[in-house]
Amino acid sequence: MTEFSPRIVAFCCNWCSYVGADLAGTSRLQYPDNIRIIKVMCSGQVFPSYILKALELGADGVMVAGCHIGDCHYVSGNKKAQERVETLLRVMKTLGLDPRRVRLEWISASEGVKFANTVKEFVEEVKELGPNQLGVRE
Amino acid sequence: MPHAGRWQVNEMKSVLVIGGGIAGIQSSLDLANRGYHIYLVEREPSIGGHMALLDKTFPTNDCSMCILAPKMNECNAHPNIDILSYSEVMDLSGNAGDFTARVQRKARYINEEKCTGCGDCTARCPSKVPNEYNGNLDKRKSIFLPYPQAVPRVMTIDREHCIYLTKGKCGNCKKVCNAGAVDYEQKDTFVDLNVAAVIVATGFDMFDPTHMQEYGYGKYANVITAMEYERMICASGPTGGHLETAPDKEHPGKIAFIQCVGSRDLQHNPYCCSVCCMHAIKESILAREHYEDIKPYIFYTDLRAVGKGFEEYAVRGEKEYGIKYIRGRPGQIIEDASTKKLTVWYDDTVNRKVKGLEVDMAVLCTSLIPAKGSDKLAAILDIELDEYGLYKSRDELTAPLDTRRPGVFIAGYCQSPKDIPESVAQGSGAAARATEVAGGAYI
Amino acid sequence: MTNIGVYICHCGTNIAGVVDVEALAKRVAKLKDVSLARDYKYMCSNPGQDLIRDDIKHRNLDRVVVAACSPRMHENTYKKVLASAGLNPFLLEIANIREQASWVHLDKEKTTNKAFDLINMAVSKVRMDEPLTSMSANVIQRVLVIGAGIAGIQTSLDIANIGYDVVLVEKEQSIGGRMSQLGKTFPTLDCSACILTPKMVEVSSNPRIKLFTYSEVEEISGFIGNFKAKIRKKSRGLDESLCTGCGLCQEKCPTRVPSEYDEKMGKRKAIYTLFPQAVPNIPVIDRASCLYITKGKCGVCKKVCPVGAIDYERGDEFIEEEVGAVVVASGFDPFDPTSKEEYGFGIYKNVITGLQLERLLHAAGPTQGEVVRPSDGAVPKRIAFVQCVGSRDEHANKYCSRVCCMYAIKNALLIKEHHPESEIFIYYIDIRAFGKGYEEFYKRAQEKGIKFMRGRVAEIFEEPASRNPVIRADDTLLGMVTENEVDMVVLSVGMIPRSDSSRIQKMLGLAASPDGFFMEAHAKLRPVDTLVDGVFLAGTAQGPKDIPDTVAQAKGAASGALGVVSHKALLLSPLISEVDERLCRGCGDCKDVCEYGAIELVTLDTRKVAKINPAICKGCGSCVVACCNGSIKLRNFTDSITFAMLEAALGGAL
Amino acid sequence: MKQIIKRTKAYYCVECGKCSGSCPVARVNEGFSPRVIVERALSGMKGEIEGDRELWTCLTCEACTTKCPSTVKFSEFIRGMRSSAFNSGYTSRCSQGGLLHSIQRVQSYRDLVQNRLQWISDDLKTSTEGEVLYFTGCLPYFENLFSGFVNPLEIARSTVKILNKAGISPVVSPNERCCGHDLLWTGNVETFQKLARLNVEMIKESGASRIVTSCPECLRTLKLDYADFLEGTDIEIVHISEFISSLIKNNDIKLNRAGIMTYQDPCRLGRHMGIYDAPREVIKSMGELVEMNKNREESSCCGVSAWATCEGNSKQMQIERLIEAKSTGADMLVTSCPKCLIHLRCAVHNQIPVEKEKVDIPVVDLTVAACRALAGE
Repeated sequence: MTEFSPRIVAFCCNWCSYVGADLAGTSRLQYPDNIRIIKVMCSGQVFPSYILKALELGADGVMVAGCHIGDCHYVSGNKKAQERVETLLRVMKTLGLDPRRVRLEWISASEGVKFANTVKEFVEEVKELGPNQLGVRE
Repeated sequence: MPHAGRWQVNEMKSVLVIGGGIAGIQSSLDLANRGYHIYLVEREPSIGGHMALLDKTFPTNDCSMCILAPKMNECNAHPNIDILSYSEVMDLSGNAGDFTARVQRKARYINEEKCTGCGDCTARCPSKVPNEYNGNLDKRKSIFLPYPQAVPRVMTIDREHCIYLTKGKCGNCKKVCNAGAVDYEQKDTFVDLNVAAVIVATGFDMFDPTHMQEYGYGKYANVITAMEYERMICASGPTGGHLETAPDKEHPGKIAFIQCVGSRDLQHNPYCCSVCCMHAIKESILAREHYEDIKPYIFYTDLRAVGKGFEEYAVRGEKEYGIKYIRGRPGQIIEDASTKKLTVWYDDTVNRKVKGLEVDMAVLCTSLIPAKGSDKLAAILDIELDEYGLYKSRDELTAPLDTRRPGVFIAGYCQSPKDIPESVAQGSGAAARATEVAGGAYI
Repeated sequence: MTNIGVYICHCGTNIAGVVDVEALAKRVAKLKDVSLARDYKYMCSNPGQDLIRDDIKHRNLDRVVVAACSPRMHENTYKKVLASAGLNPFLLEIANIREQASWVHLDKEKTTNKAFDLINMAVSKVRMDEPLTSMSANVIQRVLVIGAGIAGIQTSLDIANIGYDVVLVEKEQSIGGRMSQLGKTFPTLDCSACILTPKMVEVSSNPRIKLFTYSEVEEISGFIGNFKAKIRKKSRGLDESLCTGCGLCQEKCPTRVPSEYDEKMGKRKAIYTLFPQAVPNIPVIDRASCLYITKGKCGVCKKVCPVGAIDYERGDEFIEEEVGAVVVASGFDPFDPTSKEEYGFGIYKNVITGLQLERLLHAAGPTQGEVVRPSDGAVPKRIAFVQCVGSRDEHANKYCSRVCCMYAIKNALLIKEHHPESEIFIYYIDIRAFGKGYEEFYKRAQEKGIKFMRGRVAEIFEEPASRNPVIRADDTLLGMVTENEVDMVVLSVGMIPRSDSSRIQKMLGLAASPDGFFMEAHAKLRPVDTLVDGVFLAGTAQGPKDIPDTVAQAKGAASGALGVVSHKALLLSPLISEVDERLCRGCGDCKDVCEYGAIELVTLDTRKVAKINPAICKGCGSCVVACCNGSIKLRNFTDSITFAMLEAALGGAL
Repeated sequence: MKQIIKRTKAYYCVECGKCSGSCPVARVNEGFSPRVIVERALSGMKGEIEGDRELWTCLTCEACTTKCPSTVKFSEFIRGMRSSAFNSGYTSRCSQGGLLHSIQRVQSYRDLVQNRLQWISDDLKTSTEGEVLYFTGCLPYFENLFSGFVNPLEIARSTVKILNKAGISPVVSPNERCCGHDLLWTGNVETFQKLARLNVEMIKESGASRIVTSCPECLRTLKLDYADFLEGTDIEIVHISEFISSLIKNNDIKLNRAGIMTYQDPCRLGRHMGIYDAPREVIKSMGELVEMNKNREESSCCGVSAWATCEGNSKQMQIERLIEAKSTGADMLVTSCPKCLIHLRCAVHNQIPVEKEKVDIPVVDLTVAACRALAGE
């Protein structure tokens, strides 16, 4: 049996986290290849439904990454993202889905290292959680 | 054909005609003029049927009563016709050529021989009840003539409402009757009639739209039925020919005529009543003749102007009388509680637009349904009903007026939906068929 | 039919070293709607660009995906390629397979797989992208400056001197603002008027500056490039076009009332100018104190006016001005220490504020520069300055007003220069001498024998007989409570937002910082911008600052405003939100979350629907998520696009 | 499509337009006309119907179906066409960015272990097996999403409390799944069937012979759309309003007077299931019932169905309905559907296009009102 290789989707905001991810690249920092980044303009643009849909489609982990609180390019989009993720976590709890599969991170444009480390950490954590049950097709 | 065959019947000269509407009247007169004796049995106190309640007739706008009343009087005066009004057939035995019909003559508490129809009694009667002959728009007394031209011109006491009959008090009518015709002790009687043939012409009743909640009939004051409208616009009707709307009795500015209320409706009566399109056009024209500023709207599904001169009548309605025809069956009527104005919601299917039209009055052109008691009568006569409750012809095409029981014929609306000219034609046709039996011919 | 072309860049070996680009191109070519997939050494090179251009033209591509470096590097390059080939530049997507794949992973197979997914995601997106066109909005090439203190004056002059028109609106009857009230300025002890007056004159003579004094902006509508301002020009009770500023009326007016300009340390007439160098030099009739207006008597000014300018009945005028940008330089008010009862201001006559001392020290002030005690007119020998009055105070304003340390030292020095024998105490928490030459200035004060007492003043009370204020303070360096009887106390009051600032804030849709001053768009990076595009801040309206900082910021604001009005038209990003009016329920949730005020509710038939102003919307998508039923979409970032990308990322639909 | 036409008797259509004339949506939305959709179907325009946004506009409220002179089952027709469109790759819109349908789809995964019973407080008696099963529906999820302006779980608690009062300790199963109503009505038949199978398993395991629902949509779905799945069982499915009204009739419970009420007939309970009287009897036993102008069969829909049809016009319908309710003079508007409750409350959330006084009437669930009025509580 091959080792479980989680599938992870990250929503990264255009101004901070996506740039942070780029910085990880320009700094040649290595991190696991399990992650697929979707660029959004702002973390506040991420609907709770995007996350649940990703889980439905079999993602083993979903990350939402935005600017640090106070640094949002759009003033408060990240605060809104936080509230929205909290709503989703409530729903996930009722659904019996593990909230640890969803992660909200603040990663600035200068935090290439944090980006790489966060991905490493998250991949490890998701590996421990095992495959997302919704990804197992009947 | 189970009844195919030839046989000869006895030389009998009486024919029973059940139903004294225009079809039955026509049959009776035709037969009577040919020398047959007619028992014309009518459930109501007067013959005349629904036609007597209409104001005018399409497409000529003839006054309905003007053409009907002479025929009614002719029946009354005809030596060969016995009118048994306020009576019902209870049994029919025997075979074609030799039937025995038992007729219940309901007690009208009036000696028909003595009553002169002077009306003194009505004037003194203290009991007022809704007048079903005027669409309940006004009141009549408990001792009454349905309308002034009633035939026979004999009073009837409504046993359900008469104070004397219900409570033993009053007796005014008896006191004032100079002819001494009032007889509270009168009982229902039964007579057996020997007849060679029977013609059933029991006509129709009006569909009650109350439970079609979407139109709010019974709930909204300005939603009325076409029959009520006929009475209202009739000069001898309850409002003297004035169209009145709530709350201030003003005549309406806009009237919506809604077709197919209960007809062409698989939830109610699937068939087309064949007259509503035309009577709505007629009623619209009448409205405009009464008030120039009325705007009539006719909501139709298909405008069925299929008789002689009908299409021309419809076109004239639009061109000369400003009728607006709208193709679409309204889905809902909503009343503004304060103004009592109505909004008719409909799909203008030609322009593909759902709209709300505010009107002052909505006239529901309700379905014409089998007359009440048709099923009972069918059982008595041992004839069949069709799926809609109308009497079934032995064969729709080749023997439309025959029933499955030889010697029993049907005519008029009770056979299938039709208008006045067709009813008259069928009345005559049924008379011809009856002649064959009563005259001893082969059928 | 969609024809997508995919271009995979080798980036030398940067990508090709880890990603098997050739195999990848073959796999990608099989994706739905992809009509060709090529790999090339350097896509960003001219031949690479030509490759795309030719394919668009000859292979009828209608959408393009470039798999290369981060979109932050070359997205614009490729957009231009598309545009030059006649394709809408928004039909381009970049798959970031360098920074987010080849540079961060080593395993060739896995990285190639990831690159494939990233390209697949980009293909899924580009397939659904809509062609967008940037809208342009005309710009009215003039600037409105609100407030004509030093900040507003500097901004206006800068803009006018570069060649753009300015509408300058000042609430008071003369321009000059707070700086005109000051005698000298720290740390150079320049005479305030000497440096300010020339600028004021320049304003009045500059043909590009349209000056409205004794006027207020009542309403502003519109958006960047197209603002409309309604200005109320208050009645001065005279015809300005006739008045020559001769001053005869002022001289003859019999009414004397306390002068606000002099901080009530002196008197003025009912018809008056603020100060002799006022610009414009036209008086105003104070309707509250004028005898003629209040009682119908007098009328002296009218009688003496040689040009017949006086017109008691004159009403306010309203003027509309159209501008492309707005600079708010509405300044500050001094903190009113009455509420700090422990200091006894308003109770003890010999407790005055720093600004009152400024007027006393001013050569053209009520005492012609002589500092005297309000109670008896005597020259005070012992003077105490109390710092941080109303500032750095949990019960008043938490912030530091930045100027009080320096102005107290300046005034202490000035007194000491006039009367070397006087004893001066400054009660402080920290001496914040943080500017160029400031620390030296502080040293100079210490050299002159000014005593700095570290400790907050607990209480001031009065010796009834002498009316001398006594200061009780906790001397934190000595560790004891001290009492100090002085002749006069000067409260170094801080700055607070101008009394009408909340009105201006609402009018312009600005945000306010917790301290009540106008909030800048970004504390560090956009200090003169606001969240409302086209509106800029200058001077103390944004927060306490001294004159050099104010002037610097004013120049910054001028530059910001010029950045708008120097264009004839503005190109608006089309990557913004749009409302499906049919779906919109008009609940206003989107309006509430929009930080830019880009959304308003408008009436559509009988309904209310949200309307997004494309000139203001920044395309953040906050409103999209706030909308309960999906009536708003962010162009080319729709739900369906995201779902399609997710499916591509996670390999297949459910 | 031919089968759908046949099944729904669409071929009977005479294009009289009564459907569109009675359609609450067509009245406010020019583009939508049930008649035109049927007309197109009859002309064989399958692709056009599937691709038409209006296919998803229908509320399936059955205002037309109950009146159609040709007895065309329009809402079933729409359901069929939606399923056909779904299979062709079209999807409905869904409020909350698709979250609601997503939650429902997730529940179709067999191995899911939900946490849906957190609301059962100590004072409520429930069982794991028994004769009566309470099907809670989406209430726990609604609580997650809409607790800002409604209190969905109070409906569940009130239902159990009333059942307890009648001496019943109902089965409330952690394995209950969404009934699938919304997915079924937005064309996702496959997932609906998965949900149905899981629920039927759960029901069978519980040993219940009677199911009580507090949601008319669950009622309709279980009673009509689960018929095939429940074949061979003899399970009675009742709405809580029927249940309470029978308790009142038998004098098993007594309700205190709770004021003047007007009643919103939920489409699924009224027109779909013909239950008009039971909730009215409950109301009459605890107060005075004043009817709105449009009631029973003529009742207006709350404006949104299956979370797929929320539009500006829905709000118009909701506001009109609230105005109608307010103008009756009633103290509260009672409904017996959690979704009616949510939609009518949502309508007055934040900005409203009319004066607040006109729509200012509390909206209360029937069960909650009844529970509050329980005598001796």
